[in-house]
Amino acid sequence: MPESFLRPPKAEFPLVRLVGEDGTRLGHSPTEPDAETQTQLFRWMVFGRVFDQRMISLQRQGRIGTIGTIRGQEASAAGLALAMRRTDWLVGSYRELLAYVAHGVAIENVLNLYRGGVPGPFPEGVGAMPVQIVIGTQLPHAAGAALAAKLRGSDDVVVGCCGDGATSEGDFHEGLNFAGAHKVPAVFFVQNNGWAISVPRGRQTASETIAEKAWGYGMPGVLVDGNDALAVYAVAKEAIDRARAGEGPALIEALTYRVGPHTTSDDPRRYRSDDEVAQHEKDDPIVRLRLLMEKEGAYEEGMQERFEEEARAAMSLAIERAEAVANVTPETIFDLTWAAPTPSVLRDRQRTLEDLKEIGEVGKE
Amino acid sequence: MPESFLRPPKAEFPLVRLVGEDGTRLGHSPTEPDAETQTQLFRWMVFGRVFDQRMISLQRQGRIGTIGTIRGQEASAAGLALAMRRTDWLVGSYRELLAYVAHGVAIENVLNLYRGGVPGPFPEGVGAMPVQIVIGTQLPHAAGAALAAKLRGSDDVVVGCCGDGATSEGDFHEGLNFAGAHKVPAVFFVQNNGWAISVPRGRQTASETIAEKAWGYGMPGVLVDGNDALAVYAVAKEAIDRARAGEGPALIEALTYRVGPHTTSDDPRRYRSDDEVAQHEKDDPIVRLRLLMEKEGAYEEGMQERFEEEARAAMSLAIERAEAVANVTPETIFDLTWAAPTPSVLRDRQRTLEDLKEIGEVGKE
Amino acid sequence: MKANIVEAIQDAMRVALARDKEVVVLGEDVGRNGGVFRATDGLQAEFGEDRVFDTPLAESSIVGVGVGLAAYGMHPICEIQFGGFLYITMNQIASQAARLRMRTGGQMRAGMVIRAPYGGNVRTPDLHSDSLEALLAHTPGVKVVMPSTPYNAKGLLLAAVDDPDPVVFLEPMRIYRGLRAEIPDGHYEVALGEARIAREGQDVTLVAYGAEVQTSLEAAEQLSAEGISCEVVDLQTVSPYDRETVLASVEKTGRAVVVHEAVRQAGMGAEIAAVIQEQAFYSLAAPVQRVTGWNTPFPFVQAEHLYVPGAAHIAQSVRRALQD
Amino acid sequence: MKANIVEAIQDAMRVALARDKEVVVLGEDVGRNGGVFRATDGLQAEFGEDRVFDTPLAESSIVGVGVGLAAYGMHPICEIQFGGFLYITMNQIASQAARLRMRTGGQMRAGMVIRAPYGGNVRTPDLHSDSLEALLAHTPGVKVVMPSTPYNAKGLLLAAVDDPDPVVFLEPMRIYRGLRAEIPDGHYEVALGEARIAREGQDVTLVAYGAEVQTSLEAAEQLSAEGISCEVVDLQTVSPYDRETVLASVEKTGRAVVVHEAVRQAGMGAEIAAVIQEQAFYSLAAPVQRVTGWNTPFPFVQAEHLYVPGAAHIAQSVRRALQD
Ligand SMILES: Cc1ncc(C[n+]2csc(CCOP(=O)(O)OP(=O)(O)O)c2C)c(N)n1
Ligand SMILES: Cc1ncc(C[n+]2csc(CCOP(=O)(O)OP(=O)(O)O)c2C)c(N)n1
Ligand SMILES: [Mg+2]
Ligand SMILES: [Mg+2]
Repeated sequence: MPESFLRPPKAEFPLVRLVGEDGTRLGHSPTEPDAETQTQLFRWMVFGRVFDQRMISLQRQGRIGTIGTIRGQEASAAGLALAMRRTDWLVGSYRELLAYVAHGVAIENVLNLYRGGVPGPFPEGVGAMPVQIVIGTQLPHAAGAALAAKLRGSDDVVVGCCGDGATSEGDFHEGLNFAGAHKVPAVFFVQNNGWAISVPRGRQTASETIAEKAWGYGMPGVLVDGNDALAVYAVAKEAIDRARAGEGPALIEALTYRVGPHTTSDDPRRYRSDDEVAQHEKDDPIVRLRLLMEKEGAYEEGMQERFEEEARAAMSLAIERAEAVANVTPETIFDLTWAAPTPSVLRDRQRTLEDLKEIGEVGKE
Repeated sequence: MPESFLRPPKAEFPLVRLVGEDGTRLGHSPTEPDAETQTQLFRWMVFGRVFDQRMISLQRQGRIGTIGTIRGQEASAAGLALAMRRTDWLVGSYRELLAYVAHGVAIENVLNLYRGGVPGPFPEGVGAMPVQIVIGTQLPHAAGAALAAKLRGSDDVVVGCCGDGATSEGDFHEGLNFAGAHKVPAVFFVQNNGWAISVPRGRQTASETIAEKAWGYGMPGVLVDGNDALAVYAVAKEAIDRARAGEGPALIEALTYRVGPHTTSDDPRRYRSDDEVAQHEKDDPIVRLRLLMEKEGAYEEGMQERFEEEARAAMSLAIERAEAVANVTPETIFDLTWAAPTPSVLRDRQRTLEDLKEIGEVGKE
Repeated sequence: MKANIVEAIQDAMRVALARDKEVVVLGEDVGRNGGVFRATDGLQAEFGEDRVFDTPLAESSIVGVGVGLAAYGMHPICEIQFGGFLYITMNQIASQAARLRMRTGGQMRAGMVIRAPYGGNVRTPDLHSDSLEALLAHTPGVKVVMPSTPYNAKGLLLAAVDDPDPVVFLEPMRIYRGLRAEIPDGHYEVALGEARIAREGQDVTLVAYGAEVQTSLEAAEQLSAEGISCEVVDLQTVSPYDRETVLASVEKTGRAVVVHEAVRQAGMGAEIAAVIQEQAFYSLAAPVQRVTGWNTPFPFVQAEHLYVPGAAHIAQSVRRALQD
Repeated sequence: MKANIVEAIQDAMRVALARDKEVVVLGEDVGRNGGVFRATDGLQAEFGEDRVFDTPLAESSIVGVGVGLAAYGMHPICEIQFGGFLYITMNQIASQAARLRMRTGGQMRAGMVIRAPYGGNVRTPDLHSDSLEALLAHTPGVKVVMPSTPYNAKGLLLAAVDDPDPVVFLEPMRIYRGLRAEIPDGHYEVALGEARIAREGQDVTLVAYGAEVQTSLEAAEQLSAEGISCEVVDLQTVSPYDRETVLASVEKTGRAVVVHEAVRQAGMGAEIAAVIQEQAFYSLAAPVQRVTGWNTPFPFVQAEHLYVPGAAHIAQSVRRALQD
């Protein structure tokens, strides 16, 4: 008999990296991005930085509502999005806005949402579910959409995303457990950015990694350096290819750090030190990839500035377009509630609108 | 770089056994039951068998409602209950009735519940929460009660029990994750009896064992032969002692088999073969312990018959007592809804009772 | 064919599975076991494991997976084993299924059916007897349908499956097998949102749905012996419900009694009484009465026959409405 | 001391933590961060991590752990970060907290407070603005309290903490900081189950709670300029509510308007209208009006100011009630 019957946790998950913090190449992988994709990764990461700054300043000007920040997490988002096919489904939350845009969702769509309006439709052929605000709730949807893809014989893969905090929700468990039990083509992608608002990862769960939670659902797990765009891409690509081949779901933990506040309403100084942030700020995923590209001769002079310029232009155009329409009226709300309204619903709608008209509030904003 | 980044599950959980199916001693442990406890284990297992038969026949006679069966799971229940201290809290479900009684809850309490009435109070000093019917829901309660014990400086341990199917519920996840994160003195005890009504364990979750789910919560896990009373006791004792010592929670998977139907309303032939059942029926936990005791000279001639007799007498007495009172009136229901009713509540109660009296239905059953 | 309610429901699913390959049935024990009430009996054998399948024991994900299936274009029929467990699914129903269309500006829909048996007087354990329709009626974006006969059970379920909105379909457990009647073979629909007059009458309007329609008809029969003529309105769809039919009946009779077994406070009886007094105030000869469960949780089995409105409870309120 | 509502709530928790060592505060971000609205600011520093602590991000367990703490004899104050997330906790509240006493024949109780901010017009994201009190009012065994001023916020919360029943305490986010008033230092209670007359009047009774009390007072002020005298009843406790005070006021004025920002159908307005017409039918000069959210989910921010009843909406219904 052993001294103890209890088997303490000992799943070991090494951190997957292809590029060191100083841009040194650490390894290669058959699933790593090719040269063109590498450039696109860089381009989207640069876009993400510009997007983040722009959204924050729109919020400060009162032109959009509270917005989550993504600074520091660009490699995770871009690495994931570029590893996906356009028809694969992205099922994520407010922290995946860069991934949504890189995957093909229009910037206006996101802007409309944060302007408190109806998000525009996803472009034809882009697989996605709406940006989720209720933490963890999207993961059973991801399992369900993946099951649908499988049942219909499509080879789409569904990527369900969430944060480290979200892994505590019951729906995280139920979504992953369903996906494992029904062996659906889903990949779960957790951006572990160290914090769930003010609650550090270490107090969220006692497991050493989030990656090892995969085993409880009978699926493989992997812990990847979320600031290493090449590694994130390579790992996501492998998991997605594998799911597409019918080999079932996997869980990816991308270890990164939220450098900015949780949202524009958050004051992170209340719960973490400037030192901690400064420490992490040094490991800028954009810089890391640029250093690698420079070392490997893939970086063209002025590339970053060009991409920044392009991103600013795209943002400006999208903002202009989005702000040209305040797209919600009371009618919108009634009409979006039911796809098939009944006669009582239509009468109710009419009465409410008449009442509103009487007090002269329709159209006033 | 490895060939694959993904790390497939490989947590290995050997099955802990102290006694073989034929009663052969396979090992010893410092936490195994002493001679007196071993006899008590046997006694409670015999009680469980009698209890099960009696409850089923009461149900057939229409004297109680639908009841779950426990045949085949006696070792898990008795092993767990006897490893607990009387003041430790048992937080379980309908499948743990034997554990409840062995832990000190009165048989009448259980009978009242299944008679559709108010369960009697738990005896003074017996730690327990009511028998849970809503699957999985009790596990956060177990975490909370354990946290309370810790905060109050008591050394009580809380044991949260559930079945294999229950491990799929969000509340299983949230309860265990909380317990791990707050390192509370709780032990989670899963009776894996192979089935959740008609759904086999293999379709419930893709993980190879339930024990390994522990690691996702940063706690140790253990897989024990649930038909080996000595092993269940030894493993439970270790986990409980450890929790009591402040070393945090653990998860025990007791591998057993539900030989009877899920409940008296269930027809298991719809979903499993008689062969499968016959196979498992051979491994009767009562027989196993008796064989061991005979081999080791601990079995006294006529012991089983004596315990059966005693169990029948206890059941008869409890039934007689329980049936002497139909303990629910409409007043009961109103009075148990609020501990602090408001004047409106009291008026409402009075009106409802008057209405009932007017139509002459009060007291009619 | 002749069928009771549970057979009619099973037949509806069979028809739905046969006519639309996007329809799938999922839930706990719906496969091999055919559901704990046999509502899905034989469906897996007939349509295969890809169309009718067991899920893990996890209600939030049964609905959540349904939302994902629906978003992808399928039409799931999810079974929740007992209505009381809908509490667990409230977030997936209310914050997700009911709002997917809104959240995508109409691009996606959560067309799906969530079936669950509900109701008391069946001697079930804790939380197996609750009637939670009011929680869902307070949740716009999800329809609530509660059949009362084999005919409308099948027709409403087929309409629910064809509906692009999410529908919670609550089945009257108590009369699953009691009523047997002729129902049409094959496909037919009973339109969602339309009440039916289950019995015509002149003196008072009884508004009911689900199992209490039968109890109301019983009460009406008893009262007719006293010379009281009750009109029984069966809502069929509880949300959004057919206000017009209810109001027309009350305008005719001048008196109304609303019947349900759910908790009284903030139940559907409150809603219907509020609408009647709002919109038919000057037709009302007496206050609208409510015959409902008490303002307590669903009680222990020993008291459930007093809690669930019986014909005597209803008759008492009808007489009261006529006294005023 | 002078305090706004959120400060009054914080002060109540400080007093409760100081006077009863069984009180603990738990929830997401309630510790170091002091809550996303600062309601628990400084409490962890003052009382330590054993009394005020962060939980994992999992609402069902925040309530479920609370039930376990309460069963063991402690008195938890659980924070749910936004009222819309109460959907996730419905099972733990309704099937567990509300029934622990019933299920143990009175031996145990789930004495606990579940705090959550609620309500619209704050430009929050999806599901952050919902008012779910009606779901809880349909759940006997749990009390629902909704303060409207700094004074009653503190006094009601202290009463809720002392109450042996589970209490859901819904805080009016919109007026968290707007109102500032003198409140007593230290311990005092505003009794649960008692409404208050927030303004006396003769012509019509406005029944409101939470943030809409302030809006109703505004409307009353505007209407007084037109010579209309409104009585404003502030329920304070929404379930079980003080029917007697509501009825007495309506018997006096003969007219009633019920105001809330939750969905109309099966909301508290329905309940109150139903009770008024049931019990004060012959005092009513006109039907009870409801001024509420629409029969739609809480809308996108661009439309929320039209959805949440403003003074103009209320005045419109008051005039209508007076026309009849
Ligand atoms: C169900 C639910 N609970 C609480 C919140 C409030 N909330 C928004 S973000 C957040 C923290 C999320 O942390 P994590 O999952 O780590 O994601 P991150 O924001 O760090 O990307 C919380 C508590 C919410 N939106 N939904
Ligand atoms: C939340 C909930 N869902 C469904 C049920 C119905 N139900 C009762 S027992 C059971 C199966 C439980 O299986 P398991 O957890 O393995 O426990 P066992 O009955 O095998 O001991 C189900 C589905 C329930 N009581 N509660
Ligand atoms: Mg995070
Ligand atoms: Mg089982």
